[in-house]
Amino acid sequence: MSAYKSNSLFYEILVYLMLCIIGVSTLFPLLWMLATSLQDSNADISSLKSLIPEKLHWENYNTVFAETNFLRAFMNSTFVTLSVTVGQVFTSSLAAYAFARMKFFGRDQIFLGYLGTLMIPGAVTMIPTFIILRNLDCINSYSALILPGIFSAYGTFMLRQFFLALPKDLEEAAMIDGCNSWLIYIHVILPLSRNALITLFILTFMGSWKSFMWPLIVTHSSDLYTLPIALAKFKEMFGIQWSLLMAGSFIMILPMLIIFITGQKFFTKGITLGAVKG
Amino acid sequence: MSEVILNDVSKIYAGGVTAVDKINLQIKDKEFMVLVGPSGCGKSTTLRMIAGLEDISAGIAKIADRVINDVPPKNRDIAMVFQNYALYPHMSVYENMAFGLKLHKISKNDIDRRVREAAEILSMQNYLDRKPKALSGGQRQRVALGRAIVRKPSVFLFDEPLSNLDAKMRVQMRTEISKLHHRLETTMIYVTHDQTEAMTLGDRICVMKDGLIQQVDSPLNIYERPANVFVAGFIGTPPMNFIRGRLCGHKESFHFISDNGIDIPLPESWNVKLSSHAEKAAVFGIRPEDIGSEHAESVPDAPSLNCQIEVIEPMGSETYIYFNLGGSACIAKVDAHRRIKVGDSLKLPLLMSKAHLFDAETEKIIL
Amino acid sequence: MIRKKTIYENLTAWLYLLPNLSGFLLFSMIPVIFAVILSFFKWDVFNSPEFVGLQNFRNLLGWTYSDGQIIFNDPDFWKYLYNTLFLMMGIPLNMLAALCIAMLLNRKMKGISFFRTVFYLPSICAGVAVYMLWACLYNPEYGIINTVLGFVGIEGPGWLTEYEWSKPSLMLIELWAAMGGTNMLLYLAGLQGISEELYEAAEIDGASGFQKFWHITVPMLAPTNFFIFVMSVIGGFQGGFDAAFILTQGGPAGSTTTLSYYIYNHAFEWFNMGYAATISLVLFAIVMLVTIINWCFGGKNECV
Amino acid sequence: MFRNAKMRYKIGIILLLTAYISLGLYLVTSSSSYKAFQQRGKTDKIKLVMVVPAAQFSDKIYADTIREFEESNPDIEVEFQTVAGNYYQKLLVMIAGNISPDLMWMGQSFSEFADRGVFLDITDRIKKDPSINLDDYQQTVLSWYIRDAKIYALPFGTDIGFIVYNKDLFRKAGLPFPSDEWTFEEFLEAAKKLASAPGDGTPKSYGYQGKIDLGVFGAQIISHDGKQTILCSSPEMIKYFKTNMSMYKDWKVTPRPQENMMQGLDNYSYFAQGRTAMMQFYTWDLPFMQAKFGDMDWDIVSNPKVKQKAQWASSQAIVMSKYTRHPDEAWKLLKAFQSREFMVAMSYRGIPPNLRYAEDAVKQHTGKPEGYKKLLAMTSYLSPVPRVPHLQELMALYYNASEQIWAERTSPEEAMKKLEKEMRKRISESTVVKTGGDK
Repeated sequence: MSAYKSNSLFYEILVYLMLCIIGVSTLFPLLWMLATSLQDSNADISSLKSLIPEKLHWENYNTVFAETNFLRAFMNSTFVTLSVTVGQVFTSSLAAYAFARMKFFGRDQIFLGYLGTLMIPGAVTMIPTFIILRNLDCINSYSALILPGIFSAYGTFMLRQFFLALPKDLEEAAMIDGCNSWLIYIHVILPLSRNALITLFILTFMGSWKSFMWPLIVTHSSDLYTLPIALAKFKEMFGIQWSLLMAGSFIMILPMLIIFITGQKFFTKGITLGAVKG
Repeated sequence: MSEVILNDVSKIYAGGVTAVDKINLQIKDKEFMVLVGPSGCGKSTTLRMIAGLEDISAGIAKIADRVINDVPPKNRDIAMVFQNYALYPHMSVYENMAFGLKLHKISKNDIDRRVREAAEILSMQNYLDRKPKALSGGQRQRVALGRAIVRKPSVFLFDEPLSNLDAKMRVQMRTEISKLHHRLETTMIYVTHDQTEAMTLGDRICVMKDGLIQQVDSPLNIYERPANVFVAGFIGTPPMNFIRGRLCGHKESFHFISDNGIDIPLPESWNVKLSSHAEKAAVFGIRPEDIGSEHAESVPDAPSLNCQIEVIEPMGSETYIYFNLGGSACIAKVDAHRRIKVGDSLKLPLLMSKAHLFDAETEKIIL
Repeated sequence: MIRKKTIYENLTAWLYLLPNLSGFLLFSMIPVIFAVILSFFKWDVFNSPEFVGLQNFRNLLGWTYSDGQIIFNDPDFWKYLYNTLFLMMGIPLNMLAALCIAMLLNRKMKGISFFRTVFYLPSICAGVAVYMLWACLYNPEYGIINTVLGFVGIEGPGWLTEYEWSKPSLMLIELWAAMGGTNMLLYLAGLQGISEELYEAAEIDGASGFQKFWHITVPMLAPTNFFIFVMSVIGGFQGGFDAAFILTQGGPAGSTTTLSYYIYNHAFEWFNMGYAATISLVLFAIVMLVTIINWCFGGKNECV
Repeated sequence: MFRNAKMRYKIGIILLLTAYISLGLYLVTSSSSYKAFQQRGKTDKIKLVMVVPAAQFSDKIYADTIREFEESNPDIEVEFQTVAGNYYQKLLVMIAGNISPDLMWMGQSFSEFADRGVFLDITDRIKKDPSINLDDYQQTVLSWYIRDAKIYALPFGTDIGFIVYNKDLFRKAGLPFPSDEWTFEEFLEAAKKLASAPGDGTPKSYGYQGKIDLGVFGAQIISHDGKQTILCSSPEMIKYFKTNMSMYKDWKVTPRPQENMMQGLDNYSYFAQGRTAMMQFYTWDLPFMQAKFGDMDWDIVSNPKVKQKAQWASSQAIVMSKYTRHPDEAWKLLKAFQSREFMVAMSYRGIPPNLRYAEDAVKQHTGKPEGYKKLLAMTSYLSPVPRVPHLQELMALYYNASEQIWAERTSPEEAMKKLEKEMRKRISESTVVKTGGDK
């Protein structure tokens, strides 16, 4: 017994040690960003010797706020990203539910179509998508930023895979209890695939928040700029001033960090625990 | 009135596999019907068709005189207890039980009353706020039962509800389900592969095999008058002993001569029924308790078997002895106090009034 | 005869599908069909496309045989395909690393939420900061890696500047970034869904740690695995490998240039939109083949 | 108890939803496209769209010019868009999507677009316009915009490559400052003296960073005379490669080309730290250099002469789209970018191609670099990027081949021979070579 215990303690320490070593390497970019963003704007950053700034230049952040229409871009990004994320999680989960749990004519063919579109690089579909949006009279508007992001084959595919792993008995129990397919979706599928939904939420949020090329192509007016576009402009202006650039990048990643931290806190271990006996 | 009637009901899967083949079954109101059979016999499929979880490929199913083939499960006025419990893991015990009622738009007070009532029946009052993962297996099974009870359905469906419990809990829950049936007085359909459960619970038992109904009758009738070799062998532990052979003689006196030459004279009272089977291959069946029991010994001129004991299993109240009868393994249930040991040769009388004879070709009962 | 219920079931299913499918057809399917059609055309974007039949495919995939040597019509394509496939060899390792990290992070222990976040940071910070870090690590003169190698008497190579080392160096960056990234998150979500009871039951049956992993974790994660694999293959083929372009600009001598870069060049630098579509279609065919093989052999049992 | 929690949950959701919807409403109603939508038909102004890449300082100069133009032309409204990153891609999608801007900025990719007939022929307009005198322009630069005797654009700035040197390091090494007449031998001598070997833990420093331009060797990849003769396997090209290879292999005065890109993240810092005494920079770097080099003592000098004097060169222009619906108004606006004010204002990052304005620019120049006026002299020996159809594709082939050479995976002779073959093949395969204008 004691041998087992010391063994597991040793194991525990080993795990911590491993996590710490990898953790230091993954933490480094963030620290470097933060440190650089507080440097003097003409400081040399090409060697790591100057990692710790002599004086904290918080005014770099003021410059970012002053030189970009930061608040506007931030709100645009928030609005667009939230719309895309919520919309995508919603439509994807509905479609994934149909793909994972329903029998219908042409299901596998359509699903293969979903997979297929993922396999064509965006470079060649960008122009047709743009033309479609132009014909819908959407260019340079929020709909151009939001609409194409909502309908995602990626999200559908991902959620379908997770839904497939849910125990079928629960749905049958719900059917007997008086649920139609919609109520099953609401009361059984969604709560039980919480982790998957959170994951998709996090991934979509990151993707949409960072997205650069598409917003660049479809927006012209500065009051539609999302953060990456505003910061790219900022970068053109102050490209060689690393501290400013990093201050901008740091502000940019902060919301993603917050979303990730809160999102993964909602991860629930063994969400289907006690549902069925295997 | 909630009679369940199946008329020529079949289930054919997309691949062409027939799971259930044109079965006819009438389950009376307030009856406890047990569907029993080995796995893959179509019993669960039948239940799921009644529940509406599987489509009925052909035939008609009725609950309370209403054709339910195309009625969605929620409108069939049924409740079902699943083998795996299938509790909603994100809901508390209370919510699990209340969920179905809420969906049926029952008032909050009513829900509360019914849930507490059910909890009391199942003595789960103290666990209402718990989530399923904080319950033991037996408690989860109770919640699954409770979820069905609160609904007050006209038909209860049980899909092997006790198979995931340990032996002791299984016996306990069995009696509780039995009590529940008496208390609720509702039609119940119960699927199991365990013949003991079937015998102890059912008003009637429906024995199935390969998608076909073998026999429907009360437990005792099934035990005493099995319709064929399969039913005879499936019901009862230890199972009935079968000896293969042929029927010899004619009119006045018939003998059963086994393949390895054992000669069993058959009672005269059987003669009428045997006359049409003379000289045909047949299977002789007799239950272990009818070999060498006190009862058998008291009958004069009873035919007997000579055997050499291979294994002895004392069960306390009686003792099982295993022996080989020219290739076929046989079991006899004898008095526990009999002094015997392995290797002993015994002469065991047969209680012919309880013996059966089956047609070897059709496997149907002759007598 | 189609039964009423079947029709009803079909209708419901389509109703669920509709919100996504409508947008999907409009914004994904039509552009893809457009791209497929385009691969049979020569199109310089500004002037109307000119139908060339299979010419693009011949130019891309064809070869001639002369002087005992095979001469490809488009040697660059094969070179970049090779580069792409080479870099994709890291995928199984990346997946395994992500799974290991996910299993380490799928525990009850102090600071687990902190570790999850820290491991995910490379995905969040992706960009200059990350590449700066690696440029410093890999620096042949004063980089940490070569300094450490120097202590044990090995003269480290120019990791990113030597033809033979550039690809493995990039694969290492990719591994580092991927082990705690999206795949880890997906595995974590999948792992959290596995009921603890399964492990308990297996433990009672006397299963060892590896047996539990092999007989419970692996099959239970099969759908997740399929997803991650397919997406990794797609990502691998389409990967811009940003790292490559910031750190090595596709070099040295084109050793880290991938197909996606080639497609981008044809589409947006050289205005050969039709040819770009053709390359995409060939890529599509390869990825589809891999996916279908995986679908058929990898996990037939309901997981895909 | 749990009902309370549920209640709170519901209220939270409602609050979030309200916040989200009001945010959306605010953003949508305040966005300019929405306003434009509301005002549709209200204004009868002619609207011109102009797109340029975003760049430090220049955005403001464009905007000022446009504002003045709008003031003097009250019937025209200009929608001015600056694109940060992927400029050509955005432009391409806009044109393909049938919303081509009326005016656009064009740099090196001019030929690519012009060859596909994207631009409007402005020859007649120039001829009719008394305010434009083509003789004022630097003829080499002007010639880049002529296809089949038709002019498609007028440049407003010439980009030139030159060497920047660190005066302090020259002083320390006891070397005289380089002059524009210097030869390659002088250059090499200086570079060798300025390079230092690594030793005391500091990274080694170099005499020069960059390549010696192929123009000074008299080499050309493709002839500039419009005949598209492929010259890449000429002895001059081979010499160009061999000399540059010797620079890092034998003389060790420059870093290896692959190591170059490792510092590529921030060239300015690299030079400012004194880790190289001389470095190749371009006119567009000037504003950054002024900001980044601070108090450093530096100046510019032309490339050393090998066979001849030459400087790498390109140019920038504002071009009219063939698809513009208001060509007359667009022409008016285009002329605003040929004005003295604009060109001189832009001269901080490129010499005005209009030589009269260039002289003004030189006169007005103050501060660093002191040798700014040398740039004007350099315009007389430019070594331009060849302006040929499929330029980018051919150049990509060339870069691939030269990469192989720098990585020493093949000899210059072999690589260039192969390249010549490939270029020929590529040119002959390109059946759709359109030269401008009308289809």
